[in-house]
Amino acid sequence: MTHARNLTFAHLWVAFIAFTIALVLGVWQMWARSPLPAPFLTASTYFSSVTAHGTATAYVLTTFMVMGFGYYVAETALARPLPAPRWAWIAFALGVVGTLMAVVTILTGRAAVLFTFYPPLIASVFYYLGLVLVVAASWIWCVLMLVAMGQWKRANPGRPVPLAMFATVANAVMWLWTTVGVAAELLFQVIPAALGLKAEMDVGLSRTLFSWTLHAIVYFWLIPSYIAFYTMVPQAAGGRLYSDTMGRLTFVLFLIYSLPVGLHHLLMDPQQSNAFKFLQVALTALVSVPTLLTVFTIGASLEIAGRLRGGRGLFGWIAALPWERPMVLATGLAFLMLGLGGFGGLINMSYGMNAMVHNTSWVTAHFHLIFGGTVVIMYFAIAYAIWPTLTGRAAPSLALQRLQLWLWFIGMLVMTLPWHTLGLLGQWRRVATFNYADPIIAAWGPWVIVSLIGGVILLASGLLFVYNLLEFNVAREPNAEAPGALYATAVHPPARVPATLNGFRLWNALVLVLMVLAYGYPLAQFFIIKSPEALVHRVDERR
Amino acid sequence: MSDEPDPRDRPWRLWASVAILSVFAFSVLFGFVLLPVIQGRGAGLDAWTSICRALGIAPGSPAAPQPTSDAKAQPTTRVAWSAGLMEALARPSAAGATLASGCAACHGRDGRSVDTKLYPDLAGQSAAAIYKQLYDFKQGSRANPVMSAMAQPLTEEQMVALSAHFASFPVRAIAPVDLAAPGEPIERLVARGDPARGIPACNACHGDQSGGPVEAPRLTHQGVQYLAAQLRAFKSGERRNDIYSRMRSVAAALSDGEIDGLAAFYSITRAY
Amino acid sequence: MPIAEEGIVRSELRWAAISIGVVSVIMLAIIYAGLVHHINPPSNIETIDPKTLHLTGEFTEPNLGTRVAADGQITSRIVATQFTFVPRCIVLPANRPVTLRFATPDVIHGILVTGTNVNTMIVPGYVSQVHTVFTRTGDLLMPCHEYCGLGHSEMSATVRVVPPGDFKPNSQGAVSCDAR
Amino acid sequence: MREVPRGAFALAALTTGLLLAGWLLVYLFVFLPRGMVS
Repeated sequence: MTHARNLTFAHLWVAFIAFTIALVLGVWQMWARSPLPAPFLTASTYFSSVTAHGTATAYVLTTFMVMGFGYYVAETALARPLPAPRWAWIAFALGVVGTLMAVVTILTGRAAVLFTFYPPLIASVFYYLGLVLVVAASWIWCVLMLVAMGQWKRANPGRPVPLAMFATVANAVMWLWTTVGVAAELLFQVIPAALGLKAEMDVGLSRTLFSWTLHAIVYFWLIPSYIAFYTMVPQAAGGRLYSDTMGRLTFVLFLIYSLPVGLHHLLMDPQQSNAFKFLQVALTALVSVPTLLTVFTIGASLEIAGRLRGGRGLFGWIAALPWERPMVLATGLAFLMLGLGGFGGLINMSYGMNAMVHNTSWVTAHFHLIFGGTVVIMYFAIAYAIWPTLTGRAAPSLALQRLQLWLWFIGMLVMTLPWHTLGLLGQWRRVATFNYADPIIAAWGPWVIVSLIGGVILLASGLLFVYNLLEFNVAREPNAEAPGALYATAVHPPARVPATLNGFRLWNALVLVLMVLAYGYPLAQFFIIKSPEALVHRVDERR
Repeated sequence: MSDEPDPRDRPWRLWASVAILSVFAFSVLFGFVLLPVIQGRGAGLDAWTSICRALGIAPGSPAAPQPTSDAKAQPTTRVAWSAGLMEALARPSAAGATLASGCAACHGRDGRSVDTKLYPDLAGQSAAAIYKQLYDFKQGSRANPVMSAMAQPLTEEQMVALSAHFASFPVRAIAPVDLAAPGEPIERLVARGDPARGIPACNACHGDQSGGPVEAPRLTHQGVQYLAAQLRAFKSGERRNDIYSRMRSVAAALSDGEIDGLAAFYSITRAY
Repeated sequence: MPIAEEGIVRSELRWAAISIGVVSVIMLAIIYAGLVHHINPPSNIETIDPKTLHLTGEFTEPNLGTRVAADGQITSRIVATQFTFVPRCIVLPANRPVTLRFATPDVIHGILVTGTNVNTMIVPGYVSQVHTVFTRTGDLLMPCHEYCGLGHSEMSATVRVVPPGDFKPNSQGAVSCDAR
Repeated sequence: MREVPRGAFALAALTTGLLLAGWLLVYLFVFLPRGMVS
């Protein structure tokens, strides 16, 4: 561990600071939209808060976590120093400057456009430039990961790339593919409008470009958690990874199928046709296959551990697992939330059925369970696992770590289960104040308060998480394990892996074919039918 | 990179391509052909029409007839917004200054009204708001004995020049007026509106960083009587040039006390 | 000697087959809904210029709300504008095919009708269209469910679904909430 | 670990079956009764 120690430390602290801010804002938002009167509530403060909550979690927490954990994997899995660490620090600086630019513009109330931007609503140009800097930082990280893998492969001809690094590079390749959408929207439509160079915008085109990014970005957030599932959890449970080949295949399937499916975010949009919506729904159905594969492969790996610890009978291995270890506990809770969130997702993606739940709290429950639940709880577990290596001290109290994980799980369920019911009842999204005088909405009040209680539990858990990390600084015993010891070995460690599962040339070609087939006409139509444009509505300057 | 083509790769490459092409073929067969044709038959549409609708080449749903409308256009205002117009309104010009001399008698040389009870302040007002009202006076969508006559001879370019000219002036400094503070219910209407009556916050459209409708005017620095009179005109329907009755639907839900309170609030508020 | 590698790959492939089977059942159910119940998402590639929407015939103020055409087709036209629906209350009959058409002169809006599958985004530049049959009567809530500016929370309308017998259009074929 | 991990297979099959059953229940008893849309 040479360069990566400080890099990972810096990135993860920026990520968790953004996380804590977003958590506090999230709970205030739940209070604001509940029947209980909340302080500081105006439309402007509420929607600025939603923008900050989304930006902090979707852009800052995730990008910095992916980059920080990527540097850690690159050095420990490949067991060689990171190439060009200077560029890694330049990228970090770019990301921090970009984040500050975005945060300042939001706090001055000049960016109430939410983190998914709603053109023709246009915020201050500094908000968008801030996000461009964060994306640019992540692009530098992608190049560093590709270079690190290339160097390792030249130094180890013919040998399979360690699974953790293969997955990290798959994530980087997918991220390079998917940021093309949001980059095109920002550079050609939104930023020129924010600079005042254009007075109108093609809203249909910008929504389609953003949908290109909108699905693969959630897999960009998800893959570090899946790296933990495949490479850290079997080791933590005392077992072996059931199949290394299937692990590689799962990450390749994510790369291929998460990109040409963005239109399932626009199923209710008028400007995209039924035919292409159906095509992308069929491809979306295949996106659930790698997740189901993971459930089985990790289940099998845990069964190996459970049997080794004396688990008997069909499910006896479950009880025999070392649940007192945070990584194992987090995995169990993560899969439970993934099941619930996945159920919500299957209904969201089902073509005409999306009409029942689109833009309701059902969707909010889906992504809080999968991103806020499965992904973030594994971010906690990853942090707990690598903090001893970063600080050189052993974990002071596993009990507090387990409590924090349980609180997060319980808080997430209490918050999101009512949202499923409210979603089916028609509670719509992004609302600052509900009219509880209306009989239909009045019936929602008690459910909203229950989900607020879940939010408060999540806040307690989040603050306990930060406390647990800080507690490492006062811990005394030195860290025992070597960093490399975190990674699991497979039942059959792969001596030779087919070239297709050791590089991305074939998969890039297939992604290109799929993107042309799935997004070709949906994007070209805006230039063929010359769709009318809408006037820019600025939210950042004096009337 | 060290991946030379390896014979054991061929099955992977084969299987991957077959899987993807079969999913694509399945989707094209059902999504592009079978679903539209069968749905179209149920709605009395021929196969070609319903396939074109499903592909998004023709408007309408493949499963239902497309409604028609022969309604005549009866717009409440004839302003036609465009990007070019918005850009022109953002550029003050000399022509505007010369024309503005005609307006000084009531609106003041630099857009500061000589009598805020009767004539609105134009200094620092949104150019789009001034342009729309001038346009409506000329087209008769809004009637006023003096302004209808003043607007009649103006061409569109002149109206744009005038609007850009007055919008370029700094806003008037607030004269200390001993109006009673409007009170919390009024400030709640301004900042949060009233969901029970479906009234959005006034600042959702009239606030500084609101991103509201293009022609929504700035209300600060206007005379109390003028603001109250306009709100009452919207409430009674005497003034009806607001696009899609936005202001009429809000004014109709406001009580007289609230109208006076809101007028007082905006007249003494510098920046909001 | 642990399980042979072929055994592992075989079990994984068997599980992959089951996963694809599960997903195929869902796709078949979707296709069934499409073929038998004619259920589609609300696509409608019909362009209209938002900047001059108020000057058009179809979406001119007097033509908004529910209309019964000469051929009996029931259509309700609603404009979604920053921060109100015009009209704010529409009347529609239950158990009869109706069409709702939406347009926006300014920014993105969206609607859902509580308790029904009526749901669509309203994007400037396009006419949104939903064909449906209301199965339940009563005053249903139709809020704007997409962020459209600071007044988004207060933007809501009512859909009054009445039994077919009570749905009586006037001479011009119009039906409105207060008149009925 | 001599043979195929039947426990993991059963657990995965159980959860996937639950997911599919749940989807069908919502599809039949919540979605379809809400009326045809196209």
